[in-house]
Amino acid sequence: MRIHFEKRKTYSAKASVLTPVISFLVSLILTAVMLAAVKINPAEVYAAMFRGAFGTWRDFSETLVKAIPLILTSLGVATAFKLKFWNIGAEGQLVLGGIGASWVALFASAWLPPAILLPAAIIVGAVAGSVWAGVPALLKVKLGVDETLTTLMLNYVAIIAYDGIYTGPWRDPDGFGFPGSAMFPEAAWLPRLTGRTHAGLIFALIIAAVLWFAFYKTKWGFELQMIGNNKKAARVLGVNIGRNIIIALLISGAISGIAGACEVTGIARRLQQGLSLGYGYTAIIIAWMSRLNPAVCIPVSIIMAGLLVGGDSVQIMMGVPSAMGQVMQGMILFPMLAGSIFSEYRLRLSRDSAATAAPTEGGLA
Amino acid sequence: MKADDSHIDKNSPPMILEMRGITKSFPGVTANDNVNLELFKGEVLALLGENGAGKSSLMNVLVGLYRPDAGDIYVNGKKVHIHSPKDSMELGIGMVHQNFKLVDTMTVAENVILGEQEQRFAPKMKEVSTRIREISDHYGLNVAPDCYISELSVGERQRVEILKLIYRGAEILILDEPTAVLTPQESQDLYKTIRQMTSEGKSAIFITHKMDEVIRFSDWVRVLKKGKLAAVKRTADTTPTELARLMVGREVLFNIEKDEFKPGDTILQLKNVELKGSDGIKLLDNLNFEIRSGEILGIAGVAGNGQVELTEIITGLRTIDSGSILLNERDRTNKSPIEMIKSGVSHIPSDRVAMGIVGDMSVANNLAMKGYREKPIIRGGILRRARILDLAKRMISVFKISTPSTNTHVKFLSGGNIQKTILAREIDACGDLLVAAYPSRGLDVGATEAVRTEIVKQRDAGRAVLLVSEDLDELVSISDRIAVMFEGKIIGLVDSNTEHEKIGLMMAGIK
Amino acid sequence: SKEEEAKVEEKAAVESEAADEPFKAAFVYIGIPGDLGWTYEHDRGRLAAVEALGDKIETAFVENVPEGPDATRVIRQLAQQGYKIIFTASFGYMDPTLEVAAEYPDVYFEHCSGYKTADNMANYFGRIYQSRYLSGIVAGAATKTGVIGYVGAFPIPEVVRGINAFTLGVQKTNPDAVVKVVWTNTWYDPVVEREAAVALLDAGADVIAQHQDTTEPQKAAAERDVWSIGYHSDMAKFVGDSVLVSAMWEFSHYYTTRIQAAMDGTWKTQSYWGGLADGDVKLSDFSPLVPAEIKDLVMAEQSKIESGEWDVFNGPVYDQSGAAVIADGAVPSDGDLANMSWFVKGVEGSVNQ
Amino acid sequence: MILLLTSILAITLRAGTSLVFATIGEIYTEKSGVLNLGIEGIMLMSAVLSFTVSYYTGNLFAAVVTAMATGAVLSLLHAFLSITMRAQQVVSGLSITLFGTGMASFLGQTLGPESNSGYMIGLTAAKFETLTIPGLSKLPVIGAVFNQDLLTYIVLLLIPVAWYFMFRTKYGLNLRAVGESPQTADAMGIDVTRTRYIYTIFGGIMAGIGGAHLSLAYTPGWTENITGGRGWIVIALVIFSLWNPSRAIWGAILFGGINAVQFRLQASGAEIPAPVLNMMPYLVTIVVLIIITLWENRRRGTGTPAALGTPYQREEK
Ligand SMILES: Nc1ncnc2c1ncn2[C@@H]1O[C@H](COP(=O)(O)OP(=O)(O)OP(=O)(O)O)[C@@H](O)[C@H]1O
Ligand SMILES: Nc1ncnc2c1ncn2[C@@H]1O[C@H](COP(=O)(O)OP(=O)(O)OP(=O)(O)O)[C@@H](O)[C@H]1O
Ligand SMILES: [Mg+2]
Ligand SMILES: [Mg+2]
Repeated sequence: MRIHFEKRKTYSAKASVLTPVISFLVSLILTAVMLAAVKINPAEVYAAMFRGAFGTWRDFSETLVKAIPLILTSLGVATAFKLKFWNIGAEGQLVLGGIGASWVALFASAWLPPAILLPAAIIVGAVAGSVWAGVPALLKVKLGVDETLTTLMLNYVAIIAYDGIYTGPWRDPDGFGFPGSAMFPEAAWLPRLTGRTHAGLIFALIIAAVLWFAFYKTKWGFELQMIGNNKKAARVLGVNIGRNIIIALLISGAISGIAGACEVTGIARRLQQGLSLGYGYTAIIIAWMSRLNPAVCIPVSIIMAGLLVGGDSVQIMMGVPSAMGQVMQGMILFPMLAGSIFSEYRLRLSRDSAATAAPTEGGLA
Repeated sequence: MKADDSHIDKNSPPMILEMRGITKSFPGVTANDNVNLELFKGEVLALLGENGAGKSSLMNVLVGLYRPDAGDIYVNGKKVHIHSPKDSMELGIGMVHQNFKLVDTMTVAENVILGEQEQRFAPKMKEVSTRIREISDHYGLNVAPDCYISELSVGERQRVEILKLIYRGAEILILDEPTAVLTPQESQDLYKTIRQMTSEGKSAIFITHKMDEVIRFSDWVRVLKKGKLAAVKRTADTTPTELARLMVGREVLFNIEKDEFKPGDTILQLKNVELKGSDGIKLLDNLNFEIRSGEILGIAGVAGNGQVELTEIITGLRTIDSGSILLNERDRTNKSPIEMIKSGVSHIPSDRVAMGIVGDMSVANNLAMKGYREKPIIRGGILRRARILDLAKRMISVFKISTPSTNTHVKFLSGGNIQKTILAREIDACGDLLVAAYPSRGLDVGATEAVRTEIVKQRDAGRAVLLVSEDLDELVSISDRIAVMFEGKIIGLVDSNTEHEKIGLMMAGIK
Repeated sequence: SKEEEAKVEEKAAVESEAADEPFKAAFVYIGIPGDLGWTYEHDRGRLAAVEALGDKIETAFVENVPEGPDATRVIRQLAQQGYKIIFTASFGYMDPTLEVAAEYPDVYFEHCSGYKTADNMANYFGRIYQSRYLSGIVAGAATKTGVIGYVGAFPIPEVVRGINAFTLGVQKTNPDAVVKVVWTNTWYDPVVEREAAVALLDAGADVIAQHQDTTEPQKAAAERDVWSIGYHSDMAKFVGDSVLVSAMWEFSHYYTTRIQAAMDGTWKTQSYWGGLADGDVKLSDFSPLVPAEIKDLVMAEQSKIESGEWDVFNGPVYDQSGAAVIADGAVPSDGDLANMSWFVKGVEGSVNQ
Repeated sequence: MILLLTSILAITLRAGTSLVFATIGEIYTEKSGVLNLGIEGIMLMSAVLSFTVSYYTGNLFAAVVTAMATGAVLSLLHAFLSITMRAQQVVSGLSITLFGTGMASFLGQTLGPESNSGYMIGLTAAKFETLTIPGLSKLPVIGAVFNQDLLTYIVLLLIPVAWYFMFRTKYGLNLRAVGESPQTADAMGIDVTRTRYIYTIFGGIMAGIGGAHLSLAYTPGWTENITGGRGWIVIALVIFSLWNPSRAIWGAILFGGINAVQFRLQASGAEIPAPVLNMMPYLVTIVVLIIITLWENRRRGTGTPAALGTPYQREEK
């Protein structure tokens, strides 16, 4: 008897819906076992998590607050990954977006009419994020420098610069020298929709829709797909690869930059500690789980945000250490990952003529 | 298939290999359906069949890369279990794959000893090189052991593949379309080597689409058709025409009909074109020629003499160092690929899988990869799936592309159908000039016929065609004029009815 | 609206609470109580309050809460859960605390290390610079090379003030000694903190002080057999006697009295900055390596400060250029201290503006 | 000056040890075609567990073995997910890091003795002491090399061994073939799956030792997030090394060394703003990468395994 995976001839819609559902159930069971092993009541944990993340309208709105930057950065990441450009710099691009928007909010209010202060802040944030992604793109296209390293390193540079800015030159002159910029003028506040859920959600939804359309319905998306799958052929077919990479990365960075701009104008409304919370890294997970589909990024981000928010609730309600939240995220992802194979493959059991044969590739003997 | 045994007579040399009742299916296709095969010591068996008939699959089963659904294999009369190439190698079976199995970033010597069990912990590369040289000398397989694969021509790579087998002491050699990428001279040398080996008691199976090779170099022929064994013949008792009919199921035209040569205006003109490699060596040297409408200019030459570079400068994939390229009398020197496309240049690239298709996209999308920029596929910036499907369906029927559906990833098609896909796309979008590099490489007789017919049709419709090929027959049969390239230069520009020998000499650099 | 509904729910929950149920107090921490530093000290304070008030109160804490948007949510959830007094123990929680305080007027909020207040939100901090000054006296007496290394996180006034106070203390026993400062740009990174300390040791420092969140600088000093000064908690416990003395926080008193006040209904908002005299900051026990006369000197200085007759930054205080930024006899205001962004004479390093 | 150089070299080697261990391991993993972004999580888990073992048993050998086992188990999980189940390697690695980071922190708060409320933080245990090699350690500059702990000596010896194994032995040859062209390797009788499992686990073991070096030698003891993100630096250093173990040391030296230099610059009173100096390691890494990319591209290509990140299955087109 031999167990092996066989590629499905066609993508199975049933499998692609069932698989994540079943995987998620398996995740819950495994996590429950682990929780029980460390003497934490899993049922209570799940209840607390769910209530914390989705229990009331207000909780859900907090989950959305967390989901907004996740949606945006995962869209940014997905745009780059479409081209197999491994941009892991969404974190830095988000931070630059925050810095750019803050610059407008803090220093341009003197000469910009209030009506365009907020749009200007968001735009400058987007541009700043673009620049931060554009540099690795240029280095890759012009000199062949590996983007994984450059984008990662630029995250650190961005974060150090940002720390330096709000503790140093941009410090609030009336803030008793405490770190953090002055409060932005109200004209630069991103309006809130409900609770703290701000208009960034609208940007996120619009950008997701536009990207979805661009990916699947336009010439540009078609070219991205060509480049992502076979660069050589794309070139032969007249696609300008370098230019497309740079454009896609400028867009990718801009979206992450908007995430940062929304965070500073929508939540803190000043530049201070707490902008870089690792959204840019979580975004990578989300983008992959969504198979780079912008529409799917939205629910996946919300679920991820729910996990994060719910994790905090578990801590508050049950006194479980915060570290458990991270452990649970990992635990939930493992079965999901293992299960992802079933949407493209199916398990086949076959009689083997030589039952004693050594296991070979592709076969789980 | 008891009937099979009838061909074995008493004087046959001992049977060294037997495959019995091999069945292998992939989701959707049965690649091999109850196939039998016998190989006799010291003999050469030719395996024939259309693209996708299941030849490679059968051989992959033999070397343990594919696991058959049913069937048994006997070596020297003993039943064997082959689960991986390691097992087959231990049994003395070695295969040169259709797509070379070489690691580009390693040297010849490293490739030769790759995965070798008996090799010492830290291989002494000097000794390996010495041994490789001995083998090269013995069999005339000339290749430098310390070269990186990436630096080698296809012919040289082919030799490395064979070296690998001999080095490991293979008794049964399997060669999957070994000559598809070789020049006539190289093919000759290859078969000489094989003959030398069989005379030493080794046996060989080769797969090819070239009928004359079958007739000249094999002892037995087996024909596969749609996964089933269709015929077993002694080579001496058959003819190319019969074999082609057995394969395709109809008569195959070996001579393509074409209209009378009536050249029109000059379409493409190259003036003093020069291209230098990164090391300063001239890859193209003072090229001057023109192609007129209604003309096929064939480019002959031993691989690596600048033919591919020539197609690349014309299609905008490479920029030249000096000289000029004119299209319809407009200067198109060093324009980008897209500008060349827009100027009406179509391109069938030399490496169809790597450069011609996007394997993980559907057949329909691949067919639209030229047309997606324009109406009616794009309208108001929106890509219209329905139009893409219309286009695909039309092309699939016009060019007789055989595919399970328009949605199938193109990488799952057979080589011939991949080539037809490219051809369909390029011809549909073609303006005045078609640049075709090795368009029938690896294709079966039927597909080859289709491709050649199509190219001639383009000429007859008034297009200019630049045809690069290693197949002299092909060049002679469909070109109007032939330019022979040697070391980046055009060493001679001759009429297509010039005899083979003269062209062959020029290919060797002798005027 | 939904928000109002939430508030109504909340009110109901509060009213249904029986009188004999314990009074609920919550703490929001930036790190984990086991960090042996800042959060550890706050949690020690919390435990002291539990000790003092027994089962009249029930406390909870939330750890590892990042500054930024998450803080608001966590604080609000605590308020929702019926906690009546909430201590938020990091600077970055200031605005979030203020925001939630406005939504829950019946809950008391206490924010540590900031400057904003509201009717139901106080802030509190300690004059750790006083302890720093005392620890500087010990360092000045200990150094042989005349070079003391100081690993700083960020050049913000709180850190700068500590460095200045420490340097003034050093000069008490060693007027020519210099305090070399390097900035790590991180509050918490054991490896980086160690590397910064080693660089200072290589530059000739034989005493290491720090404003960071791990004990690595002190450990690096101990490995070179030189001395160090602790911060946050009594680091000698984790590193050994080479930690001559530590400048310590002591929140137990504050937490106990404020929770008590909230229970009694006597709680009032305030901006509280307690010092040695109030017992909110202190000095750890001395290492046996500290000579008796230095201990005496430190004690004398401590009582001078505790009595209120003198404080660390009473003029004259000179900056690096030698100018008397605080004139002879002048007493800087708390505002001046809070804004301090210049180094005193004797510090080597720069406050980048 | 000489003294300064000696001291910079000394701390650089010490700081670099954990990086080099993990980088060599990850180079091997990636050379086989598997990308493991779980290094950070593995290093953290190994650091806490090896320190715990050292604390309770006082046996450094057992502690290091624990670290290796931890690395092996976590990387086995990654191997299973990404090789057998063909999961996205990037996500699988990131999940391991998530899990490992959380678990390490959790264990660090629960494995400790009752007397320390279960915390491992603040405890001291057996650690790797500096082993000074008499005579040699007195040499100028080079002396720094002979004034290190056992694991640093091991890693220094390991570098040439790792290079030799990869580029001069048949196993190294097979390994590179698997990462470069699994189809070829398979056709040549190399078991692709097994090779990938072996080197993914090997990479995990090495990252485990790297984690142990932090908690048992470089910054002895357990502190939350003791790696400070070094697992990510490792991923960068692999690229920086262009997948050649002999270059891992230069990346680590550059990275550890620049920090040592920038703090010394600060300590010497340089007028450069601290944030700019703090950025140095990252900026310099980028600049050096640009230079070596230009240089290597001209010579022979950058050594990126062509099949990195792609699962392989026989019979699949
Ligand atoms: N790994 C595979 N997965 C799925 N289908 C396959 C695979 N290999 C072969 N096939 C299918 O099996 C059939 C036989 O293919 P095979 O490669 O053996 O043909 P062939 O006779 O070698 O053709 P060609 O002359 O083009 O080389 C084809 O339909 C092919 O698409
Ligand atoms: N020209 C080349 N093309 C492709 N791969 C190459 C080439 N040169 C070297 N390599 C690959 O790099 C491997 C290492 O080569 P080599 O042994 O020269 O490395 P090295 O001595 O460590 O290099 P260096 O010391 O210059 O950093 C070789 O085994 C080979 O796989
Ligand atoms: Mg074939
Ligand atoms: Mg084929």
